[in-house]
Amino acid sequence: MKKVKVYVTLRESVLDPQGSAVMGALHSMNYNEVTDVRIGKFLELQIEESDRDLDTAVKEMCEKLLTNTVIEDYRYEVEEVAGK
Amino acid sequence: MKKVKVYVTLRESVLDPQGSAVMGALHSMNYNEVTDVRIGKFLELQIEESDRDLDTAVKEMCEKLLTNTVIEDYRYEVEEVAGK
Amino acid sequence: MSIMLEPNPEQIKEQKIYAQMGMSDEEFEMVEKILGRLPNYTETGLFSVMWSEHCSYKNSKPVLRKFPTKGPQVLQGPGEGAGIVDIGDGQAVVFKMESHNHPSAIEPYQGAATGVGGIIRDVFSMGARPIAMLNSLRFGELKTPRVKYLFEEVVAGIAGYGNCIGIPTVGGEIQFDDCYEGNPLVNAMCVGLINHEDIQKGIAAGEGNTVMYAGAKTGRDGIHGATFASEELTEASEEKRPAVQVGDPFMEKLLLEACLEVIKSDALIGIQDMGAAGLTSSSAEMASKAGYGVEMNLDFVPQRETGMTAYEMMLSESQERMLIVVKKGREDEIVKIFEKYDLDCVAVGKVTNDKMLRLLHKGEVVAEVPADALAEEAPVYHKPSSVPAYFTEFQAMNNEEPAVSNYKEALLNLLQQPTIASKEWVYDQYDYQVRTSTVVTPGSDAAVVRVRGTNKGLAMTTDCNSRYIYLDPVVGGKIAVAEAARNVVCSGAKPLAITDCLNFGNPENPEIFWQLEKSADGIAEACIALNSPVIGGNVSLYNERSGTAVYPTPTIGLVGLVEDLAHVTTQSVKQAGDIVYVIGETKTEFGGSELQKLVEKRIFGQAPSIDLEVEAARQKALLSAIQSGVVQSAHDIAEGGLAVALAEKAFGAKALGVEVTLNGSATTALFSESQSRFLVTVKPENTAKFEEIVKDAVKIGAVTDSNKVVISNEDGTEWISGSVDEFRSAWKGAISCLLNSEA
Amino acid sequence: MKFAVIVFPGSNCDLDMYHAIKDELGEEVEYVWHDETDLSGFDGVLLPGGFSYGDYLRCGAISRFSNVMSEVVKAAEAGKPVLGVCNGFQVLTEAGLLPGALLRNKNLKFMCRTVGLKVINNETQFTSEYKKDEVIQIPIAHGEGNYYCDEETLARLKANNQIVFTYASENPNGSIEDIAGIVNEKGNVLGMMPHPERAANDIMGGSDGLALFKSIVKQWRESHVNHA
Ligand SMILES: Nc1ncnc2c1ncn2[C@@H]1O[C@H](COP(=O)(O)OP(=O)(O)O)[C@@H](O)[C@H]1O
Ligand SMILES: [Mg+2]
Repeated sequence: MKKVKVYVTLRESVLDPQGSAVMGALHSMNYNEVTDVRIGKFLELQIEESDRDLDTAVKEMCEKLLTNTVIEDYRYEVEEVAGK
Repeated sequence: MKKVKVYVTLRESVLDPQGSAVMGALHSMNYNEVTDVRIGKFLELQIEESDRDLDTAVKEMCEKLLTNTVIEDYRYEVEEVAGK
Repeated sequence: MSIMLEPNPEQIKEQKIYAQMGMSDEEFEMVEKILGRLPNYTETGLFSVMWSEHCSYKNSKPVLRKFPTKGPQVLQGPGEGAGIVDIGDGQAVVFKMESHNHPSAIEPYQGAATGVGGIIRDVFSMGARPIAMLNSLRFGELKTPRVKYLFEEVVAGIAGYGNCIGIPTVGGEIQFDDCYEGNPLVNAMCVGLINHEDIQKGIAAGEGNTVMYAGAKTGRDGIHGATFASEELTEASEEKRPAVQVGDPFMEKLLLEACLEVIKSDALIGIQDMGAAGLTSSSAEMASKAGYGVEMNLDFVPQRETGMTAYEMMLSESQERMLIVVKKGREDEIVKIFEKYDLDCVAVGKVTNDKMLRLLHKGEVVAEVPADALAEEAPVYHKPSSVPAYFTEFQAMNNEEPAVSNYKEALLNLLQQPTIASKEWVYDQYDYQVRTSTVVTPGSDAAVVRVRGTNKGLAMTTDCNSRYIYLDPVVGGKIAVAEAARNVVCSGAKPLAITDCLNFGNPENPEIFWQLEKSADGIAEACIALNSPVIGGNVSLYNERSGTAVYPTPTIGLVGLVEDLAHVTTQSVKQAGDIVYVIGETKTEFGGSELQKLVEKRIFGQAPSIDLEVEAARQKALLSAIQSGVVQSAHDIAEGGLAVALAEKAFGAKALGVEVTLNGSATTALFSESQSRFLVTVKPENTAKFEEIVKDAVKIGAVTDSNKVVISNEDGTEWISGSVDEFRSAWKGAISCLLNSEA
Repeated sequence: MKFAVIVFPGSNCDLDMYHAIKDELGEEVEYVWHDETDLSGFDGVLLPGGFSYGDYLRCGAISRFSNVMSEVVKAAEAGKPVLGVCNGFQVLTEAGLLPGALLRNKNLKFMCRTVGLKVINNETQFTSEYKKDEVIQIPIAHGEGNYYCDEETLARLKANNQIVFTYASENPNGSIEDIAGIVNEKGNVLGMMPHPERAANDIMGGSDGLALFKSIVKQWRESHVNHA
């Protein structure tokens, strides 16, 4: 059993209205030292052993479903987990 | 200059319909080896040096604004970044 | 950022770099002649976007000239952000429709969302308060995961933007057909209200006045979007993905409120949104319209990214931005208003009297071109047109009935066709009530939005049956307008004017150009007959994917005036005992019909015929019957014919049914798509008065409390009989059922 | 009685709330911009629906830091009626004036439709004009109205009779125990997802929501009878 952590971030040139709004809020709370905020997604997948190559499968999932490669980038990490 | 990465996840007791929907979609794409999906947020903050203690500040930001502790947990990592 | 060396003027010419920007050799020569020198990279960019079809209408101008655009009610015809029509009491309605097809094919959520955002800006940049949105959508059949994805995401994008900004999405239409599989159509329409004295124009007048930039910062998004919209989609289009912009409805809500405050200030000279071709089109058009020039220093443009070049800034299509011209010395008043909403508003230049668009960047003049040349002097092409072979073949065919053996089954089947089926799955996701003025919510013929503070309302709809237009563009064009007007009349309103969105394939193909030309003829004729001039619109060509064009789809958006809210009428039957009438005769007309598509699996033959004089007379009669208070419900007969329309009348009511008797051939009587027909119910005590007003209405039955739909012929044979619930559940569940079924 | 309608950047049902009070109820009402710092001149506070701060990060999360929110807290502490509808409800939970949180609808979609609401508690100052267990028709329009709280909180809500409205037939969003609206312990802060201000005039398809506002005014008049 593996735990795969996928980090999805907006491409650098893409507008991040959420991030800007949060930065505005942090500034109004006086955290002026914050100079940039970008907000993305964080997915945790539990994946059982299968015949498929894990990396290939995860990449496919990311590109077909989990991210929108028009505007997002992703990276992932694999962790071994104890489990059935 | 520091980059702080904040991972916000739904508490375990809270249902994650979005995660379930993504899992359903993965199954319909034949990735049956995926047994659980949870979806959270991933925030990247650029923070300049200031008089404030970084950990204290980040914890405060997380607890006051970035997460709602009724439904979410968080953890964060600090990275040094080159830059002014 | 990467420092890319821009090619110099000679390289641009030698290496034909202009061609990559979509400019032809002849066009480049014209630019050279206008400038009397070779253009630099930035200047080449300015011309290439402004002379793209999307901005210049170079291929469609000769066609657009066919449209009637005047009328005593018209305050502003085509030429500004949106058209304006008088509704009395010093008020006017402002509306326009625009396409966002290509962006939506590539990134459906953001493509649709930014389409909504763009058309809203067109309306509030006129000084109007947006009060309603509609949309007209076309997708492939809901069979493949890709089409389902496009459909779901487009709807989500429209909802996401419209709901957040707080403008109710009150109506629209959706058709599904294989021809849209690779190239969906997403047309959004916005309707606004304005007091006459607040009407604004996009002009940059008065030497020395200040040009200001308001709203979101400029990023590298959407560079060359207008050019992208003026090309066919290919596999390689996926590579152009960076051209897709991301919308920020929250920012737009603030911008909207700020602009509506700004227009009250007498310091304001002109205002225009930065839509397609962004800073370039807004500055060049505002200068050209006013007969002045504009000089801007790009160093002052708020930028989201570092190291942006003049070329990038001028061609960026970042959303939620406006260009404003303000009286010199009064900038602060304007800045204060934007500050209240936390928005940037900065001076970026001034109005000049030399009619030039001059750009400075980092201390240098980086572009200097005549504003008129950009905005007005794009070449106009008269494309060759030729009659397609299919048309000649179809015209020679006779009208025949598709073979139907079980009428009830056919009706159930038709009700489940996604084009006919309930669109509740869609509009359930739209906030159609915010602003608490939506008197008729989605699901009836036209939506009605009240005009607060008066007893009036506005009825609005979008319509276009592209199958008829494919079979016969002239007739189909007439039908599109007539159908829109019918919907508005059924709701109790008098049609005022239309906006249109001409979605076609590649105009360089003479057969496509023929479709464009002929459908414009049909639209123009109907506009005149129905007294609804064209006050604005949009052209979207090159809607093809891998060589297959969409059906010609000139979407019509029509707005009508409800003079008294007491006239508001909906399609559902109201009370048992009421008499059911049909207005208009039924002929054997199945070309392009839902039944033909269902039975024959393709469309062919002649489109249903239409006589515009008859149409106009009938609409007039029905409207006066409605206004005189004798009509309980009214519904036009459209896709699927009389049987479908009758079933639909029963769906909205609680525990009522309908029982009618028809004559002639069953298939024709039930399912023909003959035009200019209505189903109306009238209280028994009002029938005499009703028949006096609508002379050609024929009694066919009554509303019952049986909760059944029963259609028989004269000798008592039941053609169709079933419970309303049975028909309703087929109709209601069809779309979600298709979405959930496995591919 | 004089109401404040709080306007956050991105609020969009402020107009609806304003007109429901002014035109349908016939009481005094004013818009109050989010950076105002004084609500002392108002007898009741209304937090309207919409997408304050774009609903970015979490619905209501950013608004709660507005200047005016500390005044809203004061008003609540002073016992004035505070009503949060839709986004207003989300703001009230984020601000801690009401327990629990609102999650995304279980079907992940925004939903706009009219639903039946059951009046569970008609003894609040917001519901006295309804009958107990009466079913009223009120529109909803939200993407994140799925009310959540932990077991303990739920038990407390029940014990104190704080559940005011539940969805009568279908539960549109997956809310725990079909909860559509709750009050605070003191009973003067009500948060609800459905929009009573959209059901204040028959021309809009119904007026079942008007009694809620009438209840507020009635209570206020009764307790201010001496001032009149
Ligand atoms: N199909 C059409 N019918 C009538 N007018 C049109 C049509 N297409 C465009 N126009 C008019 O031409 C003008 C320029 O259109 P457009 O470039 O789409 O406006 P914008 O600059 O706001 O994007 C507008 O006033 C528009 O109403
Ligand atoms: Mg525009």
